[in-house]
Amino acid sequence: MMLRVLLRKEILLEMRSREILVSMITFGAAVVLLYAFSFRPSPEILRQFAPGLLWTVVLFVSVLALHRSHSLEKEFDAFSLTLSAPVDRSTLFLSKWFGNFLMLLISQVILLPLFFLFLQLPFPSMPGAFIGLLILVDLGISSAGSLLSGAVMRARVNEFLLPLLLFPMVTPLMISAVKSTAAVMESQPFSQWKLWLQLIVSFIIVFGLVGYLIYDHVCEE
Amino acid sequence: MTYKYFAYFLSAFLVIFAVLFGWIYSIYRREKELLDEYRRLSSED
Amino acid sequence: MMESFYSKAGNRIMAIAISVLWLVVLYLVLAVTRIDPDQQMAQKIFYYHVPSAWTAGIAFLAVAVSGGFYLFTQNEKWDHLGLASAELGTLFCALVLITGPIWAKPIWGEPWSWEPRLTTVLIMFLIYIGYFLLRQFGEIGERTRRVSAVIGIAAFVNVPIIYVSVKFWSAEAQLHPQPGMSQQPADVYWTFILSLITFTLLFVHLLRNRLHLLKLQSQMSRMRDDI
Amino acid sequence: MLSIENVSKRFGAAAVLNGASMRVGHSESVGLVGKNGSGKSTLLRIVSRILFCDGGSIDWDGQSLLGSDVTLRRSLLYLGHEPGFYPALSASENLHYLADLYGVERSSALIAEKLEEVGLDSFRKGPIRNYSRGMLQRLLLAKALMLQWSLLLMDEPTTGLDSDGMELLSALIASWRKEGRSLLIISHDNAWISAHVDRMYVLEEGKIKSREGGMSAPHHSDLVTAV
Repeated sequence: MMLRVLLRKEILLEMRSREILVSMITFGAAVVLLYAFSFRPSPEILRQFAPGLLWTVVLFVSVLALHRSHSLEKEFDAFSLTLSAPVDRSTLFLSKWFGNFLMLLISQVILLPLFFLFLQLPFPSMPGAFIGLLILVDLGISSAGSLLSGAVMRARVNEFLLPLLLFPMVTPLMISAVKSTAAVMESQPFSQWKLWLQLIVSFIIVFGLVGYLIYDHVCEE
Repeated sequence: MTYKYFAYFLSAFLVIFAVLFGWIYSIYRREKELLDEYRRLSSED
Repeated sequence: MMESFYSKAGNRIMAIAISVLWLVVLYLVLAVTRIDPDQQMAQKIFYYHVPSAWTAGIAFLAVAVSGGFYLFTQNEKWDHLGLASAELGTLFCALVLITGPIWAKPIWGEPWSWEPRLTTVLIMFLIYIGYFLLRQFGEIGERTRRVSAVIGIAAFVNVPIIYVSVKFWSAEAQLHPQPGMSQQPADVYWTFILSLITFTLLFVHLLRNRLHLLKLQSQMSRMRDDI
Repeated sequence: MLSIENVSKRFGAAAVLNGASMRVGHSESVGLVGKNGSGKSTLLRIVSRILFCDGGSIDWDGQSLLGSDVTLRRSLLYLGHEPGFYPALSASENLHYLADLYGVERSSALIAEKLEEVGLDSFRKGPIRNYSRGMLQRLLLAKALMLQWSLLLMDEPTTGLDSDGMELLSALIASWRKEGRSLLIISHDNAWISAHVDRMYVLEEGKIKSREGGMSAPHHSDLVTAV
């Protein structure tokens, strides 16, 4: 119930300002263009690189949403409205998590076609598996990212601390994402990339749980 | 019995030794500074 | 009331005991343990490399545990334990990252390979660099302590996932020796165990030294407050 | 009854609150004054659980407000010195969200009515980012009108208000007092605050000193030195 209220606020805020999605999409498109200009070798080589390029774009873009999701709470001291209300902080974490997840997903709806179009790559032959993977990895990035962005929101240099803490923290997720995306793009059987999927799911569970349990200690003022 | 690769072992050992002693020394210096300041402050009282 | 760490006799004795152990280990490593026919002296880096990794592991566990205790008790001493362990853990992590390539240069022919354990240690090292930057740039206070406790916990629960992922990521690069210690001959085994003990004792000693300094620092800042 | 016992809070090296204790009884209006930076706002934010305290206890009718049980918080309402609304949303959207958070009725007609009561009905739409200080203060009053509460915590409620706004504020405070609700008001304006409270506390060096009076405050010179 309360989760719905909080989530609706996150979405309403974005609908009114549009700053997160606009910045994510323009930045993401710029990176994709840059890749297209810098890597113009033979298509086979690019196809090998594609999963890695794809996930670096996603990770770079996600930092914008993750950072903004907590820094917008600082304007007008708006966070105090939610913090002083009878709201469970764990629910607050879930709302940040799913809110960020939604931003990632929406930005990808636009960025992914651009990625495949500009880099002249064929869309993965198993679209269902590919999209499923995308959803899971987005859930993973936003779980760890929401916790960390909440943690550093009051630090002086939070815009650079966030990627600094986030990138090493999500390396296992990124490795699994790249590996499994490569497998999906080459239409390998599920048994070949089952392990990577398990790793992604355990990452989501671990960080979802840690965030749910200790977000209360993180968010203050 | 030859001591092939001895230089590699020696450099690894010296690095460990230097890093650890550098650390101990830096702690010692910081402690000394604090204690000096403490003595200065308490003698002023 | 404010005294130097080595003014206590117990700490002096401990320092001397560790130094003696250190020399004994060095003697055993140089003169007693057998020489590997292929790797020769380079193999002996192992007696320092593995205990360093082990110490870093204990240290990071200590960071996570004291982080948990700090969140629940708000007692400053847990924060001190967490910070001191994180510093020492990163220090030993650095030793692992330096000695690893020194060994790998002659044996693998190249100093760095994306080998799972090396990679895990490197990632942990990077996470803790972030931890210190947070402590540096966050304001000094309760909030920063709380947040670093959270980072310490998150970093540690991440270790198994990192390890498994890098292990299968570069499965072809698994050159890292996997010695089963119990099958080793007695000279190798006991030298290794003694080195492990020496490093553990050294870690505890350095930790207590650092904690003592942290205590002095917070006493001092209270004193500056009063004046 | 709100009882604050021995609350302490440090920001880095500086102790802002150092064992502050005070009480606000049922249907009582209490003022809290003190110099700039004496920790008045910090104390109010701790009571509202926006900030954590380092030590001490805060109870509402014998139950701790510091735990994770949030249902108790329904009885308290915090009106901060900063607006505490989302600047990108309009006045009615902010109030909608607020009503949902506290689980009270939230029809558009009701919200329009509350906004009219505080004189903001013509600014209902459009983001509040461009509101003046006084308008934001009026919006905070609408917040208090929207919700059911037994204790209102107000931090400098007069900031930016014009003379109409001041009258509105005084009228609202008077009616709330008549209804028997409790108020805890922070202000630097002694003349204004003493007209609206039964009792007054002074916050000095992190501790709270009690001053009797309010309406009949005879210790004006004392208060002036305290401010």
